Amino acid sequence: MIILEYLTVIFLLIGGFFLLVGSIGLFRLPDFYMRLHAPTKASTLGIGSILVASIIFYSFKGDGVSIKEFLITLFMFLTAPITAHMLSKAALHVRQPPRPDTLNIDQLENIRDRK
Amino acid sequence: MLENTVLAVSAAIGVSLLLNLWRFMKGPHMLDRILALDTMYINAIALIVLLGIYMGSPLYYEGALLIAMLGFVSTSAVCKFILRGDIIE
Amino acid sequence: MTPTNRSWIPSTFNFVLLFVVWLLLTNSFTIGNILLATFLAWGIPFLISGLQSETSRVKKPLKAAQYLFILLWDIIISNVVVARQVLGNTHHLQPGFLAIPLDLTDPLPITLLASTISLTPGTVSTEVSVDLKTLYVHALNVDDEQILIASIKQRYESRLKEIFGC
Amino acid sequence: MNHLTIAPILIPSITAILMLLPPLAERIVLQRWLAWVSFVLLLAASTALLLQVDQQTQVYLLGGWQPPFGIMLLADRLSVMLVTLTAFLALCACLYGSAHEETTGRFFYPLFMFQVMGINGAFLTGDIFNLFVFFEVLLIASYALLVHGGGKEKTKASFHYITLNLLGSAFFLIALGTLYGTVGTLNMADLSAKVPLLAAETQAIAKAGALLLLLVFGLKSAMMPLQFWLTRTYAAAAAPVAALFAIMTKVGLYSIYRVFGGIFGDSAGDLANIATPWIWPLAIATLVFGMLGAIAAPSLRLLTANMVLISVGTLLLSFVMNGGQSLAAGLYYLMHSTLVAAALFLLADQIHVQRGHAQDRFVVSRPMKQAGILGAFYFTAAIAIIGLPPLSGFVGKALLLQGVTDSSERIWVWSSLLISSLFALIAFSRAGTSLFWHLSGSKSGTEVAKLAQLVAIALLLLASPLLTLFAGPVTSFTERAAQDIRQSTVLVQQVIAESEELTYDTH
Amino acid sequence: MELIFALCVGILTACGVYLTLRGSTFTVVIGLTLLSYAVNLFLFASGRLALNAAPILKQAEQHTDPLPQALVLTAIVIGFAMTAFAVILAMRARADLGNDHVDGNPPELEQTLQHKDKRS
Amino acid sequence: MNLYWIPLLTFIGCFIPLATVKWGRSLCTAATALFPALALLIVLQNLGAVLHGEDIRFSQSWIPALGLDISFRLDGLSLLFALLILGIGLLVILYARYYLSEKEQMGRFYGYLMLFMTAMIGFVLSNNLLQMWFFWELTSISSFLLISYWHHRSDARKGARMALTITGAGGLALLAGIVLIGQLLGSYDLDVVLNSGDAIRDADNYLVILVLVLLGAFTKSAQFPFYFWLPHAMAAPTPVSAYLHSATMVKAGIFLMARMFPVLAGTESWFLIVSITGLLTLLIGAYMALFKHDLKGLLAYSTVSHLGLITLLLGIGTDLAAVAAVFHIINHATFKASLFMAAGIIDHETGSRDMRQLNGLWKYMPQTATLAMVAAAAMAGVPLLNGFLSKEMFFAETLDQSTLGSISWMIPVFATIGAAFSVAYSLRFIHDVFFNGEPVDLPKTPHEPPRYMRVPVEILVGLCLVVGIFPEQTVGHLLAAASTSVLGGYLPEYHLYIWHGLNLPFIMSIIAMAGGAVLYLNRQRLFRFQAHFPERNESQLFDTSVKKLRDFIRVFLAWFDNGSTQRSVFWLLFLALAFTLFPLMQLNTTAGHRPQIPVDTVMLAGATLLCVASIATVIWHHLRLLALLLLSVVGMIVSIAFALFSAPDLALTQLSVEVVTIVLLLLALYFLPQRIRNYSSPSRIVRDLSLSVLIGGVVGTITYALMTRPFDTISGFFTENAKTLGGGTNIVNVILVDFRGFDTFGEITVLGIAALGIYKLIARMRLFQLHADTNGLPWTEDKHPIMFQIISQALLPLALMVSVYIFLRGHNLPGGGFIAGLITSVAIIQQYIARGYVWLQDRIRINYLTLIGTGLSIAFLTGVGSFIWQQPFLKSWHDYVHIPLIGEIELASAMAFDLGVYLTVVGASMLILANLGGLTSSERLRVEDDQ
Ligand code: NA
Ligand code: NA
Repeated sequence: MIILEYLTVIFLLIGGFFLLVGSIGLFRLPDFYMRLHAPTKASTLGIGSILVASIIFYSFKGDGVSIKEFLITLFMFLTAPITAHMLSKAALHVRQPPRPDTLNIDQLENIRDRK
Repeated sequence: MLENTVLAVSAAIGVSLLLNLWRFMKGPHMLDRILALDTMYINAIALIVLLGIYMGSPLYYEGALLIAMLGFVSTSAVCKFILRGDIIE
Repeated sequence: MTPTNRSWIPSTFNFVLLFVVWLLLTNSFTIGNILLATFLAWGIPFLISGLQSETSRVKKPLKAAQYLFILLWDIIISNVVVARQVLGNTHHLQPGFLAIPLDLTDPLPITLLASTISLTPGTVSTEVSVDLKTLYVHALNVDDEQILIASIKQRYESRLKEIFGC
Repeated sequence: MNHLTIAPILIPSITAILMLLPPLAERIVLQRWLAWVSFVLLLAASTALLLQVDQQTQVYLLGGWQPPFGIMLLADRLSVMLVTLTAFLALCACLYGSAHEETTGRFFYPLFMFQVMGINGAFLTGDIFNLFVFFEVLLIASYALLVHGGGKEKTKASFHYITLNLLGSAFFLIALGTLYGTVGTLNMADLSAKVPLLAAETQAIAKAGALLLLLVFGLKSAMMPLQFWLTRTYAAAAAPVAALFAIMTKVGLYSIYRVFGGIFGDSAGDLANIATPWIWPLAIATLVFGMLGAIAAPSLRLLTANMVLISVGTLLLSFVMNGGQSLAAGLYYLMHSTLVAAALFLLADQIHVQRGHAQDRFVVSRPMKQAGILGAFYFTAAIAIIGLPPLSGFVGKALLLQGVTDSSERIWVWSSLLISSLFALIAFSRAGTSLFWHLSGSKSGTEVAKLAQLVAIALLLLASPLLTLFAGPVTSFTERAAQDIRQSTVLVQQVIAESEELTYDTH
Repeated sequence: MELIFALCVGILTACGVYLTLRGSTFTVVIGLTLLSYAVNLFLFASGRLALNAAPILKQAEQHTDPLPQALVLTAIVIGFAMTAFAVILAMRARADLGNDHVDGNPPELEQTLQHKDKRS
Repeated sequence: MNLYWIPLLTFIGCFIPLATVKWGRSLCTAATALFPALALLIVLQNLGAVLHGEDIRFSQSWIPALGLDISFRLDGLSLLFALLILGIGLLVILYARYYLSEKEQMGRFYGYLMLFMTAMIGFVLSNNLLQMWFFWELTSISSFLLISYWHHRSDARKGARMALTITGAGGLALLAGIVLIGQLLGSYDLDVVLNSGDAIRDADNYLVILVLVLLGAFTKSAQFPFYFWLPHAMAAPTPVSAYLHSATMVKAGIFLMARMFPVLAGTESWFLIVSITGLLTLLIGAYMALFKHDLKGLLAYSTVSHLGLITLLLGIGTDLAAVAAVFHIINHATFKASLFMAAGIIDHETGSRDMRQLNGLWKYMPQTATLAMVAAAAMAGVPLLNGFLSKEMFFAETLDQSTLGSISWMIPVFATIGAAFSVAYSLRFIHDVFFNGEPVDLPKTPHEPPRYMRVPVEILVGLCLVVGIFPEQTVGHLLAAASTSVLGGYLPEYHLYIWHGLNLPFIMSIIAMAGGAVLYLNRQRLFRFQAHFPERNESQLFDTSVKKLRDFIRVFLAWFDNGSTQRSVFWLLFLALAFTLFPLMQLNTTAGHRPQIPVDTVMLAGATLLCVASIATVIWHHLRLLALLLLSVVGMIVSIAFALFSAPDLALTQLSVEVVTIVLLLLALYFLPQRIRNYSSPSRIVRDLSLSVLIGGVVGTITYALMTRPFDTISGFFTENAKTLGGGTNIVNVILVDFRGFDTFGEITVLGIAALGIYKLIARMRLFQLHADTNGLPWTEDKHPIMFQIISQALLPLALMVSVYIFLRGHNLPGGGFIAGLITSVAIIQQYIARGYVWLQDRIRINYLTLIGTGLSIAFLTGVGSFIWQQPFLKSWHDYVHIPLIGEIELASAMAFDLGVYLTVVGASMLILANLGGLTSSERLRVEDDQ
C-alpha cells in the first residue's frame, strides 16, 4: 500500500512539474508559434501523470480500481491537437509574425493559403 | 506525505495559473490570450483532480471531464470566430 | 434525430469504444450495467448515424494498439526534451515551419497523423494543404529539417498507413 | 388536497405547453379557441376558489412536503382575489389580441398563457424563493411579449426594461441570500415567525436584505425612482400586452403587501414595519411624478401609463398610511384601477388605429370611423380613472381619503390624491376633446374595430359600474382580504407548528 | 478564506455593476453576467463555506447546506435564460436601430454612426 | 311613490331620447318630457306634506365601508329646487325642440340634458353628504357634455374644459371638506350633520372644513375669483345656458351654502369669507356685464352678479337675509331663464348676438320684445316684478348688519352701486336690442319665432309678474318652507308686501334706478374708459397657463427622465445602495464568531485570477473578444470555487452553462459593431465607479458578515430525508426534483419561454454580414477545417454517452437532467460549428419546439400524475424493482421529471443556437416571419 502511495506521490510530482513547465513555456517563449507548444506538454504528460496518480490513489483507497480517468485522457488526446491546429490556423490567418529567425519563414503565406 | 505532495503540487498549479494569467494579460495578441485561457483550462482540470485526491472523494471527476470536453468547444469556437467571424455558418 | 441514412449497425470501433467508455464511466460491471452499456453503445451511434460522415476504418487494430504505445513513449521522451528547452535559454532554439509531404490520402488518418505530431511536444501541426498533400508543422527546435520530416514520416505516417490499410 | 388551489397555475401552464406541440403548434385557429376556453376555465376555477377561500384559507403543499421545508401555495382571499382579477383581465386582453395580435408574430397565445401562469404563481406562492421563480417566469414572458409585433420602439423599450429587470433579479437573489443566511428558512410564514427571534447582531443584515426586496418589488411596481421603465414599456407594447401588463405592477405591490405586511409587519419585533419610512416619501413621489407625467403626456397611451403610476403611488400609500388600516380601500382601488387602465390601453390602440397618422397623440386628426362607441368607452374609462362619480374610481378615492385620520398624514395623502385627481381631470378632458372633437376634414378612415375588440373593452369597462354598484359587498370582501395578510401568516405558522410536532414524533 | 471570498464577491459585484452602467449593449450584457456570477457566489455563501462536505450522502461525514446550492442551480439556469435573451435582444437592437447603444440612438453619436454604417 | 323614483325617472329619461329620436323631433320631445313630468308629479304629490313642514325621506344602505347610503329627503329647500329643476327643465325641453336645427343630434342633446337633470335633482334631494357629492360631480360632468355640445367649435371645447376644470377642482375640495365632516361626526347622514352645527363650528379644523366646502360652492356658483368660467360656458347652446346658468347648476353652489347654512354659518369666518366674496362678485359681475356686446355675455355676467348678491345675503347670515336669499333664488331663476330664452330666440331668428348689430328689433318681433323687456325689468328690480321684491329685501338686509364694524355702511353703498349697474345693463339689453335704430348687417331678416318656442318664455315672464304682484299668494308657502329648511327649522317674521312704504331700501332702489339711467346714458364714455384696459380673455389666459404649466412640466420631466437607460440603472443602483447602506451602518462588527477556513496557495491564486480578470474586464470592456475571454476566466474560477467549497453540482452546471454562454456571446459579437465607442464622459466614469465600488463594498460586507455568523436553517430536514423520503443520495438533486421540484418546474418553464422569445427576436432580424474582421482582414476561405470536422464527429457519441451518464446518476451523484441537457446541446453545437448550419439542417429533422413542448409536458405530467392517487402536484414516488439478471433498479418519478428537464434544456438551447446560426444562411431560413 505504501508503494502505491509513493507511486501516487511520484506521478503527482511529475504531473505538477510538467504542468508548471508548460505554463513557464507559455510565459517565456518568444513567439506565438513557440508558445503554442506549451499547453501540449501540460495536456499530455502533465494531466496524464496526475490522472495516473488519481487512478492509483483511488485504487489503493479501497473502492476498487477506478480507471475512468482514462476517459479524460482520451478527450485530451483527441482535442488538444485540434485546439493547437485551430490556434495556429488562426495565427497564420491574422499573420502573427514568427520569430524572424524561424526556418522557412518565407513559406508562411503558402501555409496560410494552404497551398 | 500524500497530503503535503498534493498541497505542493496544487501550489505549483496555482503558480502555473498565475503564469497563465500573466500571459493572458500581456498578450500581446488575442491568440496569446486564448492560448493562455486554454492552458488555464488544463491546469484547472489538474486542479480538480487534485482536489478529488485531497478530499479523497471521486465526486469531482466529472468536473474535470467536463472541462476537458467543454474547454475544447469554447477554445475552438473562439478560433473559429477569429477565422470566420461567424461561428455557425 | 431523424437521420437521412440511418444505419442499424454501428461500426465495431464505435461500438467497442462506447461500450468501454460507459464501463469506464460507471465503473460497475453488473449484468445490468453491461446490458445498459450494450444498449447505449448501439443506441447512440444509431441515433446520430445521420450526422456521421463515412471515414476510413481501422483495418489492423493490433497495430493501432502498438501505435498508441509508441506515441505514449514518444510523448514522454519529447516532453523531457522540450522541458529542458523551455527552461533553458530560449534564444538558442531554432524554431521552424516544416512541410511534410503526405502519402496518406484520407482525412481521418491525416488527422490522426497531425494529432500525433501535435501531441508529441516540440511539434505542432499547423495546417494541411487544400489538396491534402502537404502537412505543415511548426517545430520548436529544428536541428535538421529533413531528418525531422523523415522521422515523422517513417515513425508515424507509415504506421498509420498500415493501420488503415491505405 | 384541494387541487383547485393550484389550478390557476396549471391551467395556463398546460395550455401553453400544448400550444408548443403538434397539432396546435402551427394552427393559430386552434390555439385561439384553446386560449379562450382555457381562460374561461381559469376564470371559473379562480371564482370557485375565491368562493372557497372566503370560507376557508387553502394551503397546498407541493409534493406533499410539509412547510417550511417544501414549497407551499397559499390561497387566501387576498391572493385569490388577484388571481381572479388576472383571469378576467387576461381573458379580455386575449380576446382583444385574437383580433389582430395573434398574427403579428409567433407564439402570441403560449406566451400570453405563460405570462398568466407566472403572475398567478407569484400571487399564490407562499415561499419566497418560489416567488422569485415565478417572477422570472412572468418577466421572461413579458420580455417576449414586449417585442411581439416587432418594430424599433419595442426593441428600444425592451432593452431598457430588461436591463433594469435583470438587475432587479440580481438584487432579488442577493436579498434572498441575505434572508436565508440570517433567518434560515424560505417559507414566508416561517420567516415571519423567525424574524422576530433574530439575534440583535444579525438584525441589521436581515434588514438590508429586506430592503433590497423592497427595491425589487418597487421596481416591479414602478415605485419612484424605479418607474422609468413603465411609461416606455407601456407605450411600446402591443395593446393586449400592455393591458396584461397592467396587472404586473400589482404583482410588485402584492409582494410588498405580503413581505412588508406579513414578514416585516407589525409582529416582526425590532424589524417591524422597516419599509414604512421608505415607502412614504417614495409613494408620494410616485404619485406626483405620475400626475406631472399625466399632464405632460402627448398621447393617450402615455397618459394611461402615467395613470398607472398614479395608481401605484396611491396603492403604496394605502399600504403605509393609517398604520396599514387602509389596505382594504387600497385593494378595492387596485381592482378598479387595474381593469380601467387595461381598458384604456386597449382603447388607445383602437383610437390609434382609427385616427390614422395622428395615432393616439393629442393633435388634430381625421374623424374616427367608430367615434361614437369609442367615445362612449373613452368617456366611461376617463370618468372611472379620474375618480369621478358615478364609477368605481370615486369609491376607491373616497375610501382612501376617509382612511387617513392622522392629521399629519392627511396633509400629504389628501393633497397628493386630490391634486392628482385634478391633474387627471385636466389631462383627460384635454385628451378627450382633442382625440374625438379636434378634427380636420370629414372623411374618416376605414379601419373599424372587430367585435372581439369592442367586447373586450366593454367587458373591462363594465367592471367599473359593477364595482360601484356592488361596492358594499366588494368592500366588505376587501376588508376581510386585507386582514388575511396577518391571519394567513398565523394560519400557516400553525400548520408548520403541527407538522413540526409530527416530525418530532417520527424521530 | 471567508474574507477573500467576500472580497471576490465584492469586486465581482462592483465590476458587474460598473459595466451595466455603460452605454453599449454588449458591455451591459457582460456586466450582467459578471454580476450574476457575484450573485450566485453570494447566494451560495449564504449557506456558509465548507471544505470536503459535499451534499452527497455517504460521500462525506458532514454535509454542507444543500439548500443554497439548489437555489443557486435554479438561479444559474434562470440567469442563463435571461442572459441569452438579453444577448439576442442586443443583436436585434443592432439590427433594428443600427447601433449598439443601450438607448438605440445616442443623439451626439447618431451622425457619426450613420456615416460608419454607410461605409460598412 | 317613493322619493328615489324622482331621480330614477329622470335617469331613465336619459335613454328615452336616444331611443325615440328616430320617431321625429316632436315625438322625441314629448317622450323625453314625459319622464321629468312624471317626476314633477311625484314632487307635487308630496307638495302639501312638505309645505306643512313634513320632511319626506328614503334611505337604503349602499357602501357601508364608505358611509355612503342611498338617501333622499324632500324638505322645503329641496322642494323648491326640485320644482325649479323639473319645472324649468320641462320648459327648456320644449324650448330646445325649436331651438335645435334639423341637423342637430337632438337625441344626444336631450340625453345629456336629462343626465344633467338627474344629477341636479339627485343633488338637491340628497340626504347624505357623500351622495350629495356624488351628484354634485355628476352635474360637472354632464354640464361638460352640454357646454361642449357643439364640439366642433374650439370655444365650446375650451369653455367646457375650463368649466369642468374649475368646478372639478372645487368638487375635489368639497369632497375633502365632506370627508372631514364625516370623520368628525362619524356619519355623512344629513340628518346627523344638520344637527351637529355646534360640533362642527367648535371643531379644530372648522376653518379648513369651511374653506373647503366654500371652495366647492364658490367655483360652482362662479364667485370671485372663480367666476370667469361662466361667461365662457356661453359657448353652449342657449337652452343649456337658460337651464344651467340661470336656474340650476350655478345654483348648486348656492344650494350647498344654503344646505350647510345651519351647520357652517353664524361664525365670523363665514361672514367675512362669504359676504366679501359675494359683494366682490356682485360688483364685478354687474360692472363687467355692462361692457359685453354679446347678448349672452351680458346675461352671463349679470348672472355672476346676481349669484354674488345671493351669496352676499347668505354671508350676512341673518335670518331675514337667508329668507331674502331664498326668495332671490326663485326670482333670479325665473327672470334669468326667460332672458336667456329670449336671447336665444333673438339669436335663432337673427343669426347674431352682437348688440352692435342688433338694433330696433321691436319692429320685427314685438311679442318677444315685450317678454324680454318685462324680464329685463325684473332683473333691474322694477316694482311690480319679482326682482324688485327680493332686491328690496336685499337692501334691507345690507342695512341691517354691522359685522364690519365702523365700515359696515360700505355694504349698502356698494349694493346700491351694484344695483345701479344692474339697471344700466338691463337698460342696455332693452334699448340696444329692441330700439336704437335699425339692425346692422344681420345674417337673417328677423321675425317672430315659432309659436311654441315662445311659450316657455311667456310662462316664466308670467311668473315674474304674478310673483311680483301677488308674492304671498304664489310663493309664500314655498318660500317659507324653503327658508325654514335653510334656517334649520326656524322661520323669522317677515312680510311679502309689494309696498313697504317709503323706507331706506326704497330710496336705495330709486338711487339705483336713477344711477343706472345715468350710467347707461354715459355708456360711450364708460366704454372708452374700459377700452384702456386690455381685453382679458380668461379662456385664453387659462389655456395659456395650462399650456405653460404643461411645458414647464415637460421640460422638468425630460430633464429628470431623459430616456436614458443608464440614468434608470443609476437610480436603481443608487436606491439599492441607500437601502443597504443604512442598515449596515447599524452593524457593530462585520466579522462574526464562526470559525473560518484557512487560506492556501490555490485559493489565493484563484482569488487573484478572479479579481484580476474581473477588473481587467472593466478596463478592457471595449475590447469585446477580450472581455469575453476574461469572462470565461471568471466563469472557470467560479466553477472551481464551487467545486472547492463542496458544491460539485454547481461546478458542473456552471461549467456547462459557461460554454453555451460563450458560444452565444461569440455569435452576438459577430453581429454587433466590432468596435465599441466610448459613450461615457470622464465625470460619468468617476460617478459610476464610486457607485460601483460602494455597492461592491456593501455586497462584500454582507457576504462576509453572513459567512462569519452561525445560523439555524431548515436544511437539516433535507439532509436527513433525501434518501429515506426522496430516494436519492444527491441531496441537491433531490431538492431540485422533489423537495422543491416546483421551483424547477418554473425554471424550465423560464428556459422554454426564453427560447420562444429568442426565436421571435431572431425571426426577420436583418443583420450585416461582415466580410472582414476589425482590422479589415478578409475571413479565411476554410469554412470548416477538415481535421476539426473529423474530431468533432468523433467526439459526438462520446459526449452523448457522457450526457447519458450524467443524466442517470443525477439523483444520487452530481449530475442531473439540466447538466446532461447542456452537454448534449454543446455536443450538437460543436457539430454546428464544425460542419455548418446547412449541413446539419439537412440531417437534423428535430423540431426543437416540439422538444421543448415534450420536455415541459413530461414534467407537467409527472406533476399531475400524483392527482390520480389524490396527492398534490409533484408528489414524488420511488421504489426498488428487482429484475432477474440485472438486479435491483430504482424507479423514481423524479427521474421522469428530470427527463422533462433534460428535453426542455436541449430543446431550448438548440432552438436558440441553431436558429441564431441560421441567421446568416438566411436563404434557408425556416423561421416564419415576425413583422
Ligand atoms: Na450562420
Ligand atoms: Na344694438
